Amino acid sequence: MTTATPTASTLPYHETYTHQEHWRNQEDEFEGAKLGVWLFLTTEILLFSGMFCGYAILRIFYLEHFTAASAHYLNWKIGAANTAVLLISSFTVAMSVRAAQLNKQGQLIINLLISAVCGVIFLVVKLGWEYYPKYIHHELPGKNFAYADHTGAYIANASDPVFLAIYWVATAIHGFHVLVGVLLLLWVAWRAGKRHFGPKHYTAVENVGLYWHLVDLVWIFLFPLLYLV
Amino acid sequence: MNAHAHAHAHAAEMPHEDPGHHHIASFRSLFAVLVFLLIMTALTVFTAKYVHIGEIGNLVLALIIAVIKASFVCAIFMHLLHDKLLNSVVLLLCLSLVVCFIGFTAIDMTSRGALDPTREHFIGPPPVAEAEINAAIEKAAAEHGEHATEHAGEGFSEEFAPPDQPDKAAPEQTEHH
Amino acid sequence: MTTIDASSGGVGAHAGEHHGASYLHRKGGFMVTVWDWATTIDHKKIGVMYMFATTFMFFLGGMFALMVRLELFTPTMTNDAGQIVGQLFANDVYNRMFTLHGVIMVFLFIIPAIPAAFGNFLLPIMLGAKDVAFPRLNLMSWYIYLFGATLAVVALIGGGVDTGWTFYTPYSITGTAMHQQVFLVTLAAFILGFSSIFTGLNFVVTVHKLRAPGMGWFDMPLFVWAIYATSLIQVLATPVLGITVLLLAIEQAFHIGIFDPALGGDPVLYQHFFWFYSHPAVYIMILPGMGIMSELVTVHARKRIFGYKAIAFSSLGIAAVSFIVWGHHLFTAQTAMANAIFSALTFFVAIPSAIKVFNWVATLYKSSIAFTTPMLYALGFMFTFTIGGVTGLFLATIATDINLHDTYFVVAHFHYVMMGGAGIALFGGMHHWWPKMFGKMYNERAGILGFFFVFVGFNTTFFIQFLMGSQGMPRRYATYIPEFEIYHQISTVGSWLLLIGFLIHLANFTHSLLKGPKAPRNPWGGLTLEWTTDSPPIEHNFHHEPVIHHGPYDYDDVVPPFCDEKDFPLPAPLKPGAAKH
Amino acid sequence: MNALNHIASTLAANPMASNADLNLLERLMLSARSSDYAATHDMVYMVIFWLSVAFFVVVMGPYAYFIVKYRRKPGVPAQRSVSHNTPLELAWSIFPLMLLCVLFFLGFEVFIDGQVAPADAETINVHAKKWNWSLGYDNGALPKSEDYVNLVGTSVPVFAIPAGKPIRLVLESEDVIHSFYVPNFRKKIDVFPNRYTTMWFQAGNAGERHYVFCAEYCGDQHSQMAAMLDTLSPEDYDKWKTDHVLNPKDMFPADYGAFLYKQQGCNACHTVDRAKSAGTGPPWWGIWGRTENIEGGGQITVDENYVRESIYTPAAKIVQGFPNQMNSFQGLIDPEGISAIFAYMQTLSDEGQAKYEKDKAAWEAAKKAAEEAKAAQN
Repeated sequence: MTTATPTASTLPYHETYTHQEHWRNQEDEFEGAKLGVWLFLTTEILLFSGMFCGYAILRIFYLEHFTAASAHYLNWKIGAANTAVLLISSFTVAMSVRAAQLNKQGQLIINLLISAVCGVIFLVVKLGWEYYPKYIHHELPGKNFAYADHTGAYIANASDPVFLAIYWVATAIHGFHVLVGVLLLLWVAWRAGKRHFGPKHYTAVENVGLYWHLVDLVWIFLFPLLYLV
Repeated sequence: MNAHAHAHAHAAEMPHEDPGHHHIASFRSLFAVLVFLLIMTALTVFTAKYVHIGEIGNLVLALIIAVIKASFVCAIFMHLLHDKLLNSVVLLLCLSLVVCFIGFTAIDMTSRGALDPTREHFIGPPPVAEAEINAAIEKAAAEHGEHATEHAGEGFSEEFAPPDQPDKAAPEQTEHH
Repeated sequence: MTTIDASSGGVGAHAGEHHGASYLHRKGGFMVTVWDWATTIDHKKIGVMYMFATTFMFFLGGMFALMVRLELFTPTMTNDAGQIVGQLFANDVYNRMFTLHGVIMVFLFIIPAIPAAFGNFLLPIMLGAKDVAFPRLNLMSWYIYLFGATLAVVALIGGGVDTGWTFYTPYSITGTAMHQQVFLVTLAAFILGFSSIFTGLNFVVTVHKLRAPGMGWFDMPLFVWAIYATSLIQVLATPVLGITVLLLAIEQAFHIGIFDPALGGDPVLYQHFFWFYSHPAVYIMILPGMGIMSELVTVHARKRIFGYKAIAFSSLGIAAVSFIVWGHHLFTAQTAMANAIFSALTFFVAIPSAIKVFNWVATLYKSSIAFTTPMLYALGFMFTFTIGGVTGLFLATIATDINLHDTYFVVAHFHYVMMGGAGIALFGGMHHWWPKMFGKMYNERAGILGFFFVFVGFNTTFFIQFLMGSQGMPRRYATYIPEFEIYHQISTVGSWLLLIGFLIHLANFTHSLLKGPKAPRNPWGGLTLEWTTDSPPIEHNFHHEPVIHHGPYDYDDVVPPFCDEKDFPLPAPLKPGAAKH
Repeated sequence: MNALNHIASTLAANPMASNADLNLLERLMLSARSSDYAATHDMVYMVIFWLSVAFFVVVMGPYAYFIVKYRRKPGVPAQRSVSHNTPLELAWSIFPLMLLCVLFFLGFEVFIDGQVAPADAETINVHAKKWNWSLGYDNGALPKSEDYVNLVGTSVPVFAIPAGKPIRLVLESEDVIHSFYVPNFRKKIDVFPNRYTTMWFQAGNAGERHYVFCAEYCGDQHSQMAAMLDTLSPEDYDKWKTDHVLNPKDMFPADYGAFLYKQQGCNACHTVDRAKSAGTGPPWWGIWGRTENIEGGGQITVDENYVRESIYTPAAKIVQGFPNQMNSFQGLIDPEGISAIFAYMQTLSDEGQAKYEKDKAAWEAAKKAAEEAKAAQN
């Protein structure tokens, strides 16, 4: 059904988008933005590498104590549930990028919202079922550690506060990144609502997706190291 | 680089055509990866809980599974397979630095007692702190009897001086003030 | 084929009428200009703002250095009446001064100075681009730098920090260091790290994606190669400083036990974290200096660089090796195995730097050297950097490092490489690109006079410290045994000469800004792209998109733009059969 | 030539140790050499030194020649020349690399055999505390009050070490990282609060005295944290150790207090001179019975309770205008030591000094009388 050729004003934003004037063409701008995001992702990976190195070295010092502490303080079921939630959100983010490329605006927004909701679930589960009970029982890192297991089944050893220090700091920094990811996803969903993204212009969806996948990647490593092993 | 003019001067502006053919991932491949990742998570939980091949063995096994999962996420979800090679090079460069960082630090930390056993001896909290922890536990257990909800955090004494003599086993009693 | 047309104005073309206004052109009254500069995304304005900020920080840090040297003029002794004499400042004040000298010079001056000031200004022009890849991100990193700098100055006014710029735990997290502004300074370092990351990220993408058509990787000037290598290190090393400083701040606030030995952590772990960033950071400081060196030597000796590919790849070589050698800062804290590995790897770092120096000296062969101020700085750089590099051998060999670690030998070594390397290259670069950045010439004689004061003052101050250090004078000492008094006095006198030299430069540049003569578009006869546009350049750098017709250093075959044949004669053309080199 | 020798020797650090066997150049660059390890270290140092001089000449020679020869002459262009020469570039990369490998093995080899102490070495425990060193001999010997030397604005202990016999130090710190550095032995090792580190040396000829510095920044009095090592012949060393075993019983309390004042490192922050010169902590001259106003309001008079409390928990009451930097001496000074410090503090005023002379004389007389009585008995 041929309609009068759409005038510029009626075309959606993603059709009329032209690259910034200091770039030579659209392709360069898209590739440049993606390279910039990948470089930013490496800085995030190196940030978390500090946490993993701290974990590795302190684990070398207190090998068995860490396993006992992890088994006692952390509930692996919650960890596994959170991992599943994040994996699903990763899948929906990848789907939203696909939807943008195929100009399926509806699917794009739905997938973005699902991912954001999954992120929120992850945070709620972490705060509600993990952080708050630990805070109540004083299972805090370092000096303010005053854990006393009433059933007496578990004798805390001196390196528990160190394990909890690694646990609290690593998951807190990761949680912060999940929060920022959720806000970014909501921002992209809001822009998708205004038809900003289409086959010719979906840079923001792609890059926020990459960031979200990184957050998921870090959790893929954090979960077994802290909860299981 | 030398003086002759660059024969192949690029056309000033590439004709404005379709912004390059971007790979579009199929639904089937994305969903297959999701299912694979969930299975791997279940696998890692299973191996951690039921397969016991020593502290280090479990650690290495969990890491291998995590690396497999991570490489799938990177390759397909993050389109690294169908992207410019530069992005993958950037990622590999970063991972090699992470390995360098952890590896070299671990070399120093693990070879502490290599030449001189005394350097292995750890003055740190273990020998002294246990006394504090047990004291805290008895106190908490006693208070628990009167259903005290809040007990001041005195798990650790403020500062515990390391024992004076390296071979003195009994932890030094520090008065609580 | 020696066409000179760099397609923008050409030789002797209608130079007067240039339709674009210079980037310094004031668009209105005072408030409008301030707003224009505050919200600019023009890489040139941001570069100039960085230059003024880092120069201010240099003088602030330098003032602390002078006070440190003043205190060390006389040793503190108890005279026979039992009174303490010869103490200008209390120990505590002295400790804060040398710490703040370190923090300001490292985080606020030498890391941002060359990459942010000259990198921002010159990189896009040298690549033939209109601006960096992400201009808004560029402005954001400027404001992040400003915010971090104000935080550091606030901490300084609030009493400063006495832990040394390395913040070694457990001293930095226990005792009195706690409530001094250690938390504030670590926060400032955390924020400044982001400014460094974003600048590096911006430059890497610019070099990859925004090169002028026809400019391959080996047609780029060597300054761009050096900035590219520096940006790689900035992007890949600074995050680890971020996590280290974040953990230090958390450790201070909540007493978690990662670095605190009393709670189960390990201070050597902190040293590994800190030096994994800080050793690549010292290469962030020196690499841009080497980049400037390659530009200065070729332009003022009017000679093609010797071994272009060798210098380009040695920049990347230094960037790569810099990540695996940090252990040589821990030779007295590490185990023997780690010492062996790090000592062996440290020797690989010396090779690329040596290659660069050999290539610069080889460039001088059969050249035509003009002793302008930038060239004097370039020649001075080669002298001081060779001494700096050579004394590094003492510190890389474990046996000698055990004796020299944390003594004045180390202080002299890193000042020779940082101050004698990056610092002198920065002043050379300032004089070299001053006409291009501000369109005003500086007074040549004043520049040369300033150079002599700086060069003589620098060598007197720091060469004597090598001798003092190898005789066992430890570092960071507020007082010392009387035997070292003569050394400290010579060093302090040297620091006064340095001060005079810097004041001469300051006066020279301010005078040139206010009343300097108009600078020609190509005062030194350079061939890289920044000399093909106006000085100061127009808003979008080039009237028409530049197309590359010759390499950056083809002095044998191309008369530089806006210069006539008389001043810049070309050597006889090659005989037809001669070997093409 | 001896003028140069004279200048060099005045410039040499630590003239108290003989550096006769150093040549002029070494004397300019290195402190006295007092152990075999130091000799091997200096050999490595000089190898690197001459290598550096050669490298410097190889680079700066052509550099200077080119600068003079190729000065820009107006109208004369730079000549054409080769812009890269692969064999030359390979040569000046590979050759230095080989030299550096030699350096590495030389340095590492010397370092390794300087690391492991011989089996028969005598162990001394070194205890580093914020701003003073204390060496724990196996029989608990300690330097006496008169063994303290006036240096870098404070009084510094002098410990004894045997000449020609290996000594193995086991070092630990009580608070922050320090670093035990003896320039004359060319040895240094960091001292940590959470793990032991070791270092060994064998002093050369007897009769020399060596500085000990703290090389890792450790706070306020980092530059005052020094000590001296007196090299004695093995027999003198054993004699020194036996007669330096202090038992407080037979010392006049005020003297024992004075000894503790130096041994525990109070001298680093509290001055005792009549002019009350400033230190990190309040000066002790005329302190007994003085009223001081406390940080955060309130006043106290300096008496036994306040001094005992300040020794065990210094942060409880801080005199106005002084930083809260004092470590607790919990478990380091026994109650008898505390009372000895009270006695010493009371002597720190004009009338106190007079009373001290009088009491000391009386105490000496009483002691002599008691000894004669005991001698007369048996």
